[in-house]
Amino acid sequence: MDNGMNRRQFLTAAGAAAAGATLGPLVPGPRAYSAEPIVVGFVSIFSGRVASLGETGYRGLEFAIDEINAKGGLLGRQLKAIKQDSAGKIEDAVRVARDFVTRDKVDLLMDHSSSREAFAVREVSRDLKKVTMVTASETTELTADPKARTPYTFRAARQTLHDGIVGGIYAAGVSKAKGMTKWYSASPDYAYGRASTEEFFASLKASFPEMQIVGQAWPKLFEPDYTAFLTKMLQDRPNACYSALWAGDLVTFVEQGGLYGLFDQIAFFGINLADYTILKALKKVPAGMHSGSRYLTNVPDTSANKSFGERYEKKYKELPTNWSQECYTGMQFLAEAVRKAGSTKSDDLVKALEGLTVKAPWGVDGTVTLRKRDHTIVNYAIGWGQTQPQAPWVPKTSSVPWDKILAQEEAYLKSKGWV
Amino acid sequence: MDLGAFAQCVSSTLCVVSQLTSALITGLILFLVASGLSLVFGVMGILNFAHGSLYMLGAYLSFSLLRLNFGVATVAAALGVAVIGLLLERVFIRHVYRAPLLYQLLLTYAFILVLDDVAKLIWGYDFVSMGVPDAFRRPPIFIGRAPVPAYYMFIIVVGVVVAVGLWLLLTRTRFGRIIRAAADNPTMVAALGVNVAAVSAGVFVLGSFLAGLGGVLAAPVRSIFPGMGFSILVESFIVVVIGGLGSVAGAFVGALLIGFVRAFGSVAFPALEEGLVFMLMAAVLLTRPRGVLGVGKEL
Amino acid sequence: MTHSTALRSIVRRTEVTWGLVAAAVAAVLPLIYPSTFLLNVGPQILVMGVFAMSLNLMLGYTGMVSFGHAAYFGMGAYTLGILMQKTAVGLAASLVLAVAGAALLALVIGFFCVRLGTIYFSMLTLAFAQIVYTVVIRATPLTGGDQGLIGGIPVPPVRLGPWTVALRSPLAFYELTLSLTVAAFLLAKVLVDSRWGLLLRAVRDNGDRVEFLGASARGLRLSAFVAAGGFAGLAGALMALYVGGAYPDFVYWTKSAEPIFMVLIGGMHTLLGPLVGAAVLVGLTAVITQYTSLWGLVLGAILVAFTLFLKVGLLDFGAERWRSRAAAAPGNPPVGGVARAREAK
Amino acid sequence: MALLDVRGLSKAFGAFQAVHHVSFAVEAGEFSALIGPNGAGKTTLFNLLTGHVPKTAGRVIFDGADITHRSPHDVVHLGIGRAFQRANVFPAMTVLDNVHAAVVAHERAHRDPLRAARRDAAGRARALEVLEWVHLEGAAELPAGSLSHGDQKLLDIALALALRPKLLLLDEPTAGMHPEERRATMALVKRLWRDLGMTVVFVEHDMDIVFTVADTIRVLHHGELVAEGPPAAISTNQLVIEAYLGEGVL
Repeated sequence: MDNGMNRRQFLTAAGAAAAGATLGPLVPGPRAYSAEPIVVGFVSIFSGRVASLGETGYRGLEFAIDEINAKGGLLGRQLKAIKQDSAGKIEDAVRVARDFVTRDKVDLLMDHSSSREAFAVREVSRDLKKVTMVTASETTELTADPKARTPYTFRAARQTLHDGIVGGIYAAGVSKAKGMTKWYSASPDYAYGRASTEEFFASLKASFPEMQIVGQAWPKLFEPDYTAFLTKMLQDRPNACYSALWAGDLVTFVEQGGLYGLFDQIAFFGINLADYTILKALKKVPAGMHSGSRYLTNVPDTSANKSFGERYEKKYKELPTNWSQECYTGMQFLAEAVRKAGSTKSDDLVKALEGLTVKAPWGVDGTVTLRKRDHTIVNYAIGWGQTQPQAPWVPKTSSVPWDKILAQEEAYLKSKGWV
Repeated sequence: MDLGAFAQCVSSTLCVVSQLTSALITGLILFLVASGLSLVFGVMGILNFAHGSLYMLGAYLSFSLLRLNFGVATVAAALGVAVIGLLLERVFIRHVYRAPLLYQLLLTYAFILVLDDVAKLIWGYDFVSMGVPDAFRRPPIFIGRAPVPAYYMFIIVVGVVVAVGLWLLLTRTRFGRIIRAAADNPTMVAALGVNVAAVSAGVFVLGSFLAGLGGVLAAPVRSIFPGMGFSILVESFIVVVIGGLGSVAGAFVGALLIGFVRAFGSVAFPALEEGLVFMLMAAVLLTRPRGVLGVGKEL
Repeated sequence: MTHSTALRSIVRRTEVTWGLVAAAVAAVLPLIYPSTFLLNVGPQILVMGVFAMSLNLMLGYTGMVSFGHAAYFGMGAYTLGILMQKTAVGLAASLVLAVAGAALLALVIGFFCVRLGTIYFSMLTLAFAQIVYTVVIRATPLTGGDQGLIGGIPVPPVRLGPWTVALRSPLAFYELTLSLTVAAFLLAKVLVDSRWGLLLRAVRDNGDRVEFLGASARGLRLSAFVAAGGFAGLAGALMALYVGGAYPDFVYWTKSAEPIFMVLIGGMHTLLGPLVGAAVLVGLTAVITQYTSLWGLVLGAILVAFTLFLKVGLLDFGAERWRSRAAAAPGNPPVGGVARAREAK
Repeated sequence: MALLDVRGLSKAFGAFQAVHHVSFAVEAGEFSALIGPNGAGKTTLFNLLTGHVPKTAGRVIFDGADITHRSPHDVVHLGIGRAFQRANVFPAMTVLDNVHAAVVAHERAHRDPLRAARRDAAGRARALEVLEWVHLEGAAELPAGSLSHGDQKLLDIALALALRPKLLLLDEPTAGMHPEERRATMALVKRLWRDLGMTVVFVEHDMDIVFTVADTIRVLHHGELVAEGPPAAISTNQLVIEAYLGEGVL
């Protein structure tokens, strides 16, 4: 990957010059000439603590691209993805995004980095006017806060607010049934952990006003030892505990909590529990825990979703993670937009993407939509249910119709002054 | 600031006992790692950034040796890390004894980068969880009304035994006396005909064994992933500074102090906990630079 | 004149010419040959170069090893970010205030740190930097908490004679960063070559003796700490412009470690050394990560080889290579002094 | 009028009386020796005079001004220069830079960080002149660390001379030299004392040198001033002989 003028740029430039010089505006630019692939630049973290974010996410993108190329690619051109590790450093994520756009002349950017880098990469998308599909950052502000929005950025990753709303309504149902009024929380002490907990409890309170928060633990992100928080929670004797811990931290918490027999006395609601990497890592998945579905082949319980899981597992010898399917879904949006716009120019793509609905295994009725107002995904399947110690781990899940989710979302955004 | 909760906790024996045990657990694991760091710095004057990676390797090795029974796996894994420590010392670190401090840091920082990627290659990029061995999968033991999981009692017992063992080694044995002398004045010890190179290797191996043991004890209850040694490295530095540079007794006091601040701090100042530890470190440095016990190296 | 000292004084006297030649080439290059490497990686190298150079004012010139230099880098980034996002203060004023804010923070923290020596000084700078990190994360209304200052930094176009320049464009930002780096380098060069700089080097060699010459070693150390903090603030402000925001990562201790390694690789006896070290470290990472995510293994191996074989900074010509064996310093034959005194009895 | 007037000076490290109620006066122009067995408190006395070690009791008047509680920097600026038992120089800097640093510190020129060192013609000329006094001008561009032990001692003295001291305190200027070099160094110091019209107090163990060059001798023993006077009186003083030969030998 040398820099500066490479073969690809030469061809495009030559094609454009030839078209411009001889045939004038009649011929639609270089599109007809160039058999160059459409390139997607994938920005993420492939090393260190959250390496699985980049690794499993890239597989989801690769899986989608192979499917599309098998059916003749887009506009007669093959799709290609390139990736580079930002090593979790913000200035590196910005540099990688800039390199992709200016050096490798990518047509599309997929920003699969953690929330801080996502905000930084978005500035690159704004400056260099390149359509960017965010597929990892779940922070509500990324799209809900009008002052922070950028025209060329879209989000195919789930949003903590939607998960919180469904989780709150589900937990209200369970709490009413079992009279669980005393609630506790143990979430990581950073933006995602605090937002997810606040949104879950707001929704729970709306549906079950009798609930009250008896205590909250805020371990630091990547806390190795939860004993101090666990013993404190045991003393406050809550009925139920919500947690937004994820990946390794959630496994450590469940493992250490199990030693204290915590989950026999307290109902546990882990929003990030139902993800195959975690279920695989936990030696013995405790039965009866309540979990929101990150990605499960039975949420939604459709043949399209089941076949997606099976085909992915056949190719990569492991089930997809939530990150893989978010990248897969993100690519569906980009592909459909290119087909609809008939070009890869940013402004055409933005018009095509706004309000776009595509077929995707993650869709509640088999389709998902990119809302025009805030460029974020809606109508994706969110299910809550109880765990069992063996596959399919969360057999039965219940969800909430999207019109109810959207109504409650509107109320919450108004309370935040974002609408 | 949640002083109400703090007052309420201190008044109830249940809260005090359980916070005390959790302080002991975090403190003792931290002591194992920090004592190794302090010993290596005290005797050899080497600030070993890669000490956290040795803790990580201890966890990974015990995860791989899971098939053997837990006791054998524990010792084997810790010895494995000791051997790795010997290799690092004999092949690389021995060349930087007289290098300026910063070149030692650069070398050991490079070890972190290499060892984290090696762990990623061998055990995969994703976190793995070992789970508590079946021997300890039983209801927690109750002290007063406070539940203390069986495995944590095991950690406390092993931690205390190792601490006492280390203290006896340093004060009662010839090797211990040579180590303490070398810590004070390596040139004089060399003049007395002691093979300082062998002592340094021995100390580094002992330090690595301790870090490995810390990793082994922590493995069953913490998720294991490449780079897990990073956070305990910073905490070990704090412990070594608070306890007194180069002093193992200081490391014991410093580790338990951090354990208490973590346990009771999370009750009293839930939001400040991260900064709290560093404020304690700054306070010790400004008032008693040679550590709480005042036994740190005079520099 | 022994071979090594001759070399070192040549490098030290000519580093300005070398620096300006390199800067001139770097300034013209992207105009004639559009290399994206220069426009994208260039600013990152320059920013980290100024940051490493600022640390070297303490490390190489005054013998102070700070483990918490990122506190002032971050202070510069947040000062510029907050000013330009939430107030009408312009770019130039924000840059100046960023430097001033960082220098002020360095004065407050430095006042405590310079009272301690060697390893205790290093540990105290680390402790204070982490306290600043905790404050940044907790002061959400001002700093955006652990999410950072989001929403981008509005940089209005600047009128430069006939042209209006949009500073956000890669080329304009590259040239701005380059010119500020050259300015910082020249100012730092004046400082280290000044009489004040001479006494800094005396403090590095033997702080006690300086006390006996009637100058306060602690006062000199504090002044070096504040100057280094100011330059670090400039680097932080430029980084904020580069990423379009300020983030807690800029104050975390890993960001304090980076300039230390850049100074070690580039060389600590000149001001150009840290800039070369930044180019090597940032450049290498940018290239290696293009080919493998195991960049840690590759970069780590290179650093191990560097430490064990080169044993001295790239630009540290003639500097004493530390010997792995404690070879006794050779007995030096008397050169002048006493021998001559005997004749002149 | 005495240049230096020391009254009842004491220093106790816990119970140990390092310096006990020492009083003496140094006349301007003196070239006096301070002798006494090791551990008699000679170096501690010097540290007390320059204020680098806090005094337990006593007062020090220098050139008519009470400098008892003045900070070490001020004391040095008032005109007391010091050279050390172990050569205390700036090894990595050139010999010229060493002395130039002393000149800069003395003139408080470092307060202005913009004035270039290299172009400080006056300062460098002054430094070169001081180097010529100690015959080290030939080694001007050498790093101080590469000088021989004897030359480093001379550079140490040069650093003190650069401060234009009225009173020069030399702590064993000839320590670690062989006899031939010692005599030459002491002769050089005496010539400088004469040419520059200074007052010198030096600590010395070689009695041949002490009794040939010193015009006054003061003897410290167990932190107390046991004798003071011209060489002739001191050589026959019973207390001095006891101090050196150890009590109860006779």
